[in-house]
Amino acid sequence: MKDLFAVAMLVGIYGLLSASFFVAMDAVDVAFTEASVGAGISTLLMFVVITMTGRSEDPVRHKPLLALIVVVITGGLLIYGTLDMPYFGAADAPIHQHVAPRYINDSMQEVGVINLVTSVLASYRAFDTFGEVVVIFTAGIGVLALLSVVRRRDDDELIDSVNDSMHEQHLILRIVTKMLIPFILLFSLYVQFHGDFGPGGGFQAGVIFASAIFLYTLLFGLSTARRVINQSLIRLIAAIGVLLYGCVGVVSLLNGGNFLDYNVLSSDPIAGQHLGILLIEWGVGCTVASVMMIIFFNFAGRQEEQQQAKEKEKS
Amino acid sequence: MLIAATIATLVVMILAIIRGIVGPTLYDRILAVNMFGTKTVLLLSLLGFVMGRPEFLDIAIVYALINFISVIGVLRYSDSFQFIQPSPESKDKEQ
Amino acid sequence: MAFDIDTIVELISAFCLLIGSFLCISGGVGILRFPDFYTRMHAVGVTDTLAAGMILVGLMLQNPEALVVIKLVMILLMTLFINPTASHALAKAAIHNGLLPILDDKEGNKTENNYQESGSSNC
Amino acid sequence: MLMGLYNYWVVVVLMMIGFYIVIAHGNLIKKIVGLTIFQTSVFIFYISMAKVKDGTAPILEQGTELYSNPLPHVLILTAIVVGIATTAVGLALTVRIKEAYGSIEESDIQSQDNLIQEAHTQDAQSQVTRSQVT
Repeated sequence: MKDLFAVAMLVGIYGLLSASFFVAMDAVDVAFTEASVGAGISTLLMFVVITMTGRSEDPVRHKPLLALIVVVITGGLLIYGTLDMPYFGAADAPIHQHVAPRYINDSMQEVGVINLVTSVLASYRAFDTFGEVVVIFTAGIGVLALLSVVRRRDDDELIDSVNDSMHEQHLILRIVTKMLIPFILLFSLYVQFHGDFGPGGGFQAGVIFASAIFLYTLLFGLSTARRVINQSLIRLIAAIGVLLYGCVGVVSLLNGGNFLDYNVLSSDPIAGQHLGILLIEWGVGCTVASVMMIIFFNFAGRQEEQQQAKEKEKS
Repeated sequence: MLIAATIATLVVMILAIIRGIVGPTLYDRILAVNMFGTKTVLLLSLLGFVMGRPEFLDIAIVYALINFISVIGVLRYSDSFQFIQPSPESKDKEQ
Repeated sequence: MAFDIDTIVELISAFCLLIGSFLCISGGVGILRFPDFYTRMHAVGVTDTLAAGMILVGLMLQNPEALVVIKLVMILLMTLFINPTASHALAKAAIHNGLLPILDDKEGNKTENNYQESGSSNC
Repeated sequence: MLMGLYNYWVVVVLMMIGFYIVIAHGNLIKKIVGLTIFQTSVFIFYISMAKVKDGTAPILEQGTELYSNPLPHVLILTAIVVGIATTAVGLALTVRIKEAYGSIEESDIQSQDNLIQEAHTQDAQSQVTRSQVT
């Protein structure tokens, strides 16, 4: 397929499809994340990039035959390797023998959260999650370093006039969006706090929150969105999220436990666990939401800058 | 009945994918993606009931929202949604 | 014939699901078989909303739990809002970009991306 | 007997499709798409391993005994968000490459690089000869 737009759209369909697969495989939390990330944000980013880099692809392939041979050989070896694997859905597979029974049987007494994914994510393996959050934060910084542009002061009057003309053109879309955005924000908070009882948690809530802001940006223009959301503020929030996560660990260290051991946060271990999970979910949510916003704003800002430069060249 | 509806939704999803791959114009593809998204929402709600744990409808809600956002995103970035700036002369006239 | 309320609700639910599935399939056939973008869009836009509504109502009747019904109502409201809006945006973008419908044996010229000057009109 | 392994084969096929795209396509965006497909195949691998037959989602409920394994879900949940963050970095690099080279085709970039390198070596050689002269 030569048209990269079509490719990006099929990637969106692929994301939706794999998320439905995850639901069928009982992985509701994963499906939640994949739904908001794979179908929404990654396609959106791809579209922004394609508008900058051109829509068509050079049809020339590099040594397609050699690549095909390599791929077929690797695939054959991998399939040969799978012959020893446990059968699909087998309950006695090695993966289900080691730590999983402990998580499933003892989580209720030790953590007191009915969603096992949340309890493993935020309590048993909180250290891993800390690492992931730092990676996300670093990626945000990387995008910032690569793409941030020095902006002139926005001309308020120009923004207003563009806004008015936009309003006339997209009246219906704008009004529907205005009704939807508060709902999306509320829903993301619900996902954030309902993570203990159902699918949800900081990662998903952050992504949903950010996608509400994306919707606003798409329909009301980048400059307006920048006026609403302070850029340095979201950078600060991204850092504060990571800091909050780390601080919970340090506080539990100072209270005499291990790093990120929530039992010591409160006199009652279960209450301590709940407090710890609540705090670090907040940290994760803040970081993910603001990093996604930083990424999107920088991409869109680049794109707008290039478009303006092109228009200037034309005129 | 639930299973029949699930199968119907799956069939329609396959049809939508075919249109998405064949679709001669960009808009056909967007239409296919949009339809696919709606059908995924339905499929997820149905799957929840088929598997007997219908409390996972949150995912379907997210889908409905994300679907809308991605359609708007495609339209916005496929040159069809330009932010038209009124030329300075027209502004002067208004004043 | 003792029709208690449960059987009737069950029947109505099955009926709704059946209609919904039928509409789904017809929309799917429509998107594949119709000749040009606007007819396809009409097939999808009309059937999608009604089919989704029917299936969701059918599901609502299946489960009396309050939270589930509320979530289903939310999904239903959102489909009712979002689907027509997305179709509207799509159709508008297509017509602005000069994608003409095929009319009465005359081949419409299917040109893309010649959207330059028609932008200021608001319809 | 072998039918019990089909989930792995789906994963392998998807993985190889992604791999082929990464090798054979010169366009950088296509390569990123290929990487995304590769990544998703790994996700599917983990999630399908976590599934227990007749099990249900790992959210505790009265009356159910058999749950899927929550550990792979946790790993993949974070991996998806990390994946989008790294993809964003990759796309950002693509944008910068486009600005620097005016193209995102691998062959174009390579030939431009070669030209620059040749110019450099010529420069260096001329400097060497100059220093020898002086």
